[in-house]
Amino acid sequence: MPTEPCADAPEVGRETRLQLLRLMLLQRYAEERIMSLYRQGRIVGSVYTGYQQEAVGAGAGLALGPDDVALPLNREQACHYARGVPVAHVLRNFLGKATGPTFGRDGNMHFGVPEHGIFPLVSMLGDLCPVAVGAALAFKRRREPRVALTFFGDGAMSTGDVHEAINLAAVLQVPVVFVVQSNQYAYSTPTNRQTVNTNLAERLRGGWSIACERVDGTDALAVYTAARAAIERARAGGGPQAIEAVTLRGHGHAAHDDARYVPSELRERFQDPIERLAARLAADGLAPAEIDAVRQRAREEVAAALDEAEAAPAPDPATLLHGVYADPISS
Amino acid sequence: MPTEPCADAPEVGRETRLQLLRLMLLQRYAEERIMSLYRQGRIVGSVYTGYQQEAVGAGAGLALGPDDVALPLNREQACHYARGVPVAHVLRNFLGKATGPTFGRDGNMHFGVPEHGIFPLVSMLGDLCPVAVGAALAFKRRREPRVALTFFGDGAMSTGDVHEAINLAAVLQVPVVFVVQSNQYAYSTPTNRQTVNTNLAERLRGGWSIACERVDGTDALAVYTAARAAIERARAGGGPQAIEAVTLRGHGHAAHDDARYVPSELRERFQDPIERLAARLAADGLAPAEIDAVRQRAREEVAAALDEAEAAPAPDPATLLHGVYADPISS
Amino acid sequence: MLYIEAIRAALRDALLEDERVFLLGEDIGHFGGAFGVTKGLWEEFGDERVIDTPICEEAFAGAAAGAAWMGERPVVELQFADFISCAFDSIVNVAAKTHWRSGIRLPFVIRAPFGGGVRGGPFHSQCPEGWFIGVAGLKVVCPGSVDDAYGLLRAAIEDDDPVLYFEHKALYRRLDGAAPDRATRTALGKGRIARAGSDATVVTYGAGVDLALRASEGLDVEVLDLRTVWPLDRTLVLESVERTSRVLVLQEPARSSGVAPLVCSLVAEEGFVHLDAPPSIVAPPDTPVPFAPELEDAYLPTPERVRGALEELLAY
Amino acid sequence: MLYIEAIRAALRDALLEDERVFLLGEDIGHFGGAFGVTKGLWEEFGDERVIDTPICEEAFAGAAAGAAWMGERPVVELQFADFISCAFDSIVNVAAKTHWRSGIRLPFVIRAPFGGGVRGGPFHSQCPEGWFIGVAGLKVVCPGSVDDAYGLLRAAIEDDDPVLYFEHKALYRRLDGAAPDRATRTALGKGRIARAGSDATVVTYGAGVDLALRASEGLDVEVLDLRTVWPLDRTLVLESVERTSRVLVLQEPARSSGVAPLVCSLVAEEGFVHLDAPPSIVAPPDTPVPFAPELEDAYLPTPERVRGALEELLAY
Ligand SMILES: Cc1ncc(C[n+]2csc(CCOP(=O)(O)OP(=O)(O)O)c2C)c(N)n1
Ligand SMILES: Cc1ncc(C[n+]2csc(CCOP(=O)(O)OP(=O)(O)O)c2C)c(N)n1
Ligand SMILES: [Mg+2]
Ligand SMILES: [Mg+2]
Repeated sequence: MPTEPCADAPEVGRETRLQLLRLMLLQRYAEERIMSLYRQGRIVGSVYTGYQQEAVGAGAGLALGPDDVALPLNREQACHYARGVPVAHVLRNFLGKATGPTFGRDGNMHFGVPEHGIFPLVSMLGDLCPVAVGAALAFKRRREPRVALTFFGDGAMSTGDVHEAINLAAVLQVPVVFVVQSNQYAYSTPTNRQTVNTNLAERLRGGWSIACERVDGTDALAVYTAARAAIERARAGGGPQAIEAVTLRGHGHAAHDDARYVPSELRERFQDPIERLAARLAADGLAPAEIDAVRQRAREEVAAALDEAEAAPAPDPATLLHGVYADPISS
Repeated sequence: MPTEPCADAPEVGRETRLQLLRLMLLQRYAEERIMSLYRQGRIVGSVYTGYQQEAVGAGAGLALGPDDVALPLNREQACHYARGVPVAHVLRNFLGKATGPTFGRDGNMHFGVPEHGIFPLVSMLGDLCPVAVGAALAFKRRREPRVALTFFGDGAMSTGDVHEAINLAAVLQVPVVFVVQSNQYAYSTPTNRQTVNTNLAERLRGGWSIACERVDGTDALAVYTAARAAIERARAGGGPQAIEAVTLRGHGHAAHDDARYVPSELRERFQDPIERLAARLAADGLAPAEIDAVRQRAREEVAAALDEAEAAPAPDPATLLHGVYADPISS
Repeated sequence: MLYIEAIRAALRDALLEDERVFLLGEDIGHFGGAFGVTKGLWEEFGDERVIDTPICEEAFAGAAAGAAWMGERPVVELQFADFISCAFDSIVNVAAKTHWRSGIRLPFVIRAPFGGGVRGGPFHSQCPEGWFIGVAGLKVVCPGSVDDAYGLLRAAIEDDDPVLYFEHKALYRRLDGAAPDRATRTALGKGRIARAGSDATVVTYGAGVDLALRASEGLDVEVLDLRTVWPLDRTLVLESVERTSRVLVLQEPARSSGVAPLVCSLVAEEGFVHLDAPPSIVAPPDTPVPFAPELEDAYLPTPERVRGALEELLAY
Repeated sequence: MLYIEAIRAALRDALLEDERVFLLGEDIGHFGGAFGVTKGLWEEFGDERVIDTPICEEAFAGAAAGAAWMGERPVVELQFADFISCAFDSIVNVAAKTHWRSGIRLPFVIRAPFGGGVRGGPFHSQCPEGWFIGVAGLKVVCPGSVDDAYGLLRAAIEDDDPVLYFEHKALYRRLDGAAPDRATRTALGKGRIARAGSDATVVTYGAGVDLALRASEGLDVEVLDLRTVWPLDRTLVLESVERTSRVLVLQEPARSSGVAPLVCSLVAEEGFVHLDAPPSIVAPPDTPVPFAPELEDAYLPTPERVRGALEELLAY
């Protein structure tokens, strides 16, 4: 099947389209490098990518305002880039560097970037949702026109934390946006073994009484448009909002998982979000060379970032006890 | 407003109606005695009643078959009676007696009766729901035509445990029945501060894709009929079922709470389930004297049970360590 | 002023002095909380400072962290400390680890009414502080006096780390004292000598302080009130044991849980040369907390049991 | 046979021999589990014996309790032991307390892959066993050998109490040994002398056993493998210390958590007169588990660190 361009979204200008493309490419290329470093043993532990889900983090991240805050997960590296996090900073974390966002204390996308309004991923699925609600509660109490946005997967929706958080948000009517990464699988478990109704937007509306639009998660313009609308509704006092972005996890759960359990028929139903946006830009009349230039610049940005990250110092074991407490107790 | 009889339910025979009346009366009279013992300081700690919610425990409990199991809470004393638990056994628990169901180790309705297929209440709201699902899973695995039935309140529905349990039950399609005690309050918190949509049956259908009938919880015949249908659907392989029984908590949350926060307009909307069933029986043609006789026998049963319970021995502190483990480790 | 009133006063003063402070919990608004701790605060401060929540301990503990991230200073009330098990995950993984792994401060407090003696049975009497001993990133305090009920809560709210504040239900109306000054702060991480003495050291906290003082009347025994049970005030304990050469740890959690194992291990490891007798522990047996008075009275430490153990220790 | 294979063999044999046994967890069916422990079992035993669940640790732990109530013997897999925090409430309140307060037996097992050395960082490396030390009604086991990986799991499944079975991720493919006999059972609550010796006692378990044996080569040091960390095999520890007069506790949880505080306090309280030196503890510092190799290697106990501490202890 030929690549189907993103549906046109006239309200999304060319600048934004190009920016979305760039954000997705940064994630794509950074993850390519990460995977190869992992295979070489230069990144240790395990590695999760958001391959072919890049539109979701990019679209939702870019729809946020500068004072909004985000709580992204592993699949949403592009959300970090949308918030202005340098690629090198992300890579420093994968590489366990002292000057990375966790000072080498955690790996992967398990980090926050306080200066960009990003809270660190906590692995326990669901744990970030209550945190997002609390941040939104702070905005509401202080009458600040700010929004907290977080993500959870089809799998995480089965956790108590997600339920409690959404219900709490709905009762308190706080400006929080939940983006559901509905990527057909939680690890090896297909969504229909995770929940009876795999239309999660329907579930969210029916069970928690929050607005939830279901969008094509491989269409960056659609995600961006829906996220923007949700964010602005939340900002305007409309209470919590949700979006279900339907995608397919392009890689296995983590680097070790070949995802053999994903049937090829299913794979065929999902297209690459980057190519879809590129096709849209081409249909818009952008010259192929211009698109190639965007790709090229992103590739160069990642390459330079990797050099920078690899040059960063390793953490000093003597610092291990630093920062366990913000106010250390002397004894 | 004069008492409105229970809606007629032709499929519920007179024996069953009388039995429902008896069960509700046992709870009512037992709780009256419990409250007065509490005020006298002869029951210690705190005391929760199911005043004016008796129809729910009675109706759901009586609808169970002998091999089914139940996991009732504080408000469903009548469910214990429906399962054949002697009133004296219940009272021995409130009185902290050695021969009570917890050997004096726990109070209130916080007890199980293994020989009657009843699991002990765990105070942490929601905790029993997963246990019920697991019991039902055992039945399904073994192809036994048995059902597990449990209860949760409008308040407990906000907990992660309830969400996780219902979703798990729905995915595994196990024979479990959830009875929602929708009694307008969780402690001092009205249901509309607990959740946006106070029609919990709608939420359960929309969010968790399980069948849920909403019934008048002051109508014992309606509860019984709905519970029976749900139980038999579950037994027949229809997967998890729910019922929302709409009532009003007649007393405060516990004995110390005067529930001043319940507006009198709300009180007026709910009638007494016992009087409603008595009115139905009267309308059916049962002589007042016969109804009085049921009341009288229940009162006597409770009085005799209290004598029996009070005569039971107090626990011996030397036994404190017994039974911490089923297989104790000798060391 | 009663212990419970000191807690309320601390909340009120913090609400008055600092806009960033707000309260979050079940039935704490118009109802004033299950134990009445927040009585009157909703009337005085309104819906945005005293916020009733649905029943979702994990979510509102996490929400407190989120608000703290945004610079607020929320104070969460658990209806009973027992329900801290429901918020356990968020406390040990979000609250405890965030600063260490990101530099983000999460200044919030979880208030948890704990302890037995109120005939609450296994689910309304627990002392869960032991679960958090050793959890890096958390601070755990247990006021054992009216002054500390106030001073520790004020200090906890002003602290930049997440603090678990365990308030003893049985002390609410048992301890009475002068109203603490508004400036009272009890430094986190610092215990105090509740009574100086030279023949032995009793290390305790919470309801144990009053109990130890009563049980040791007439003896020349030093009573330490840890105040903060995690991280431990190691110096206080070790210096006292160095002087007295004998130590008894008194706690309300069961023998093998709680604070006693850590304190004992600290004294054994670092104070060994000073010890003239084995460390002694007075604590309930390893069972859940029983309901019936006959059982609970046998379970909990009593002045007689503490006295007996002290006399044995002194006679060693 | 590898440690991981011994676990799989124990599951398989239990499934074969006892209809009541079934497995419950995330991705344990066709995928064979995050670490491949259950590989092949779904193919062999089918959907009703090897059951994939949604992501809901609290619910499936509770469901295991419910099935156990009905006479089944479920074995739950947590994907990582770290996620036990999500099931904490059900474990400490339902699993632990039910028999004591009702006489109902809840024979089920929670398997939890724990421990560091795999560059898992703070959320995929934790040793959470300490949270359950002292929780009356639970049993907690940590196999430190291929034989015990099999024998403890079989015994845990046959036991009438809820058992937490912590299997060390770093041992999965590191420990190799003869295939345990199908009749192998490791009694719960009983440790073993992994190597006899007379100059000091090392108390350890899990990955510590192999580490202690390596670190103490050439020394006349007794190494105890606790196997069951709760309830403790007090007799084994105390008898050994009585013989050796010196004790070192080696554990992977951070210093102030885990098992060491309890073991130390036990030795100090009851073995005091036999001690010729202060008890020594080798454990990581009180921080979360770090990710970067430079940090994790500094954090975890190593043979050198254990050796150093042992030599100090022997020289005391
Ligand atoms: C509470 C909890 N249980 C289990 C895990 C292990 N785990 C990590 S990711 C994952 C699957 C998540 O699926 P989903 O939420 O759909 O997100 P996706 O990976 O598809 O983006 C699992 C089971 C975890 N991190 N937290
Ligand atoms: C997890 C948890 N949080 C708080 C409590 C304290 N508590 C006991 S009952 C109750 C209200 C329950 O409301 P609901 O579920 O509607 O049941 P009802 O009392 O109305 O029957 C609360 C908050 C608890 N038992 N468990
Ligand atoms: Mg998914
Ligand atoms: Mg209610």
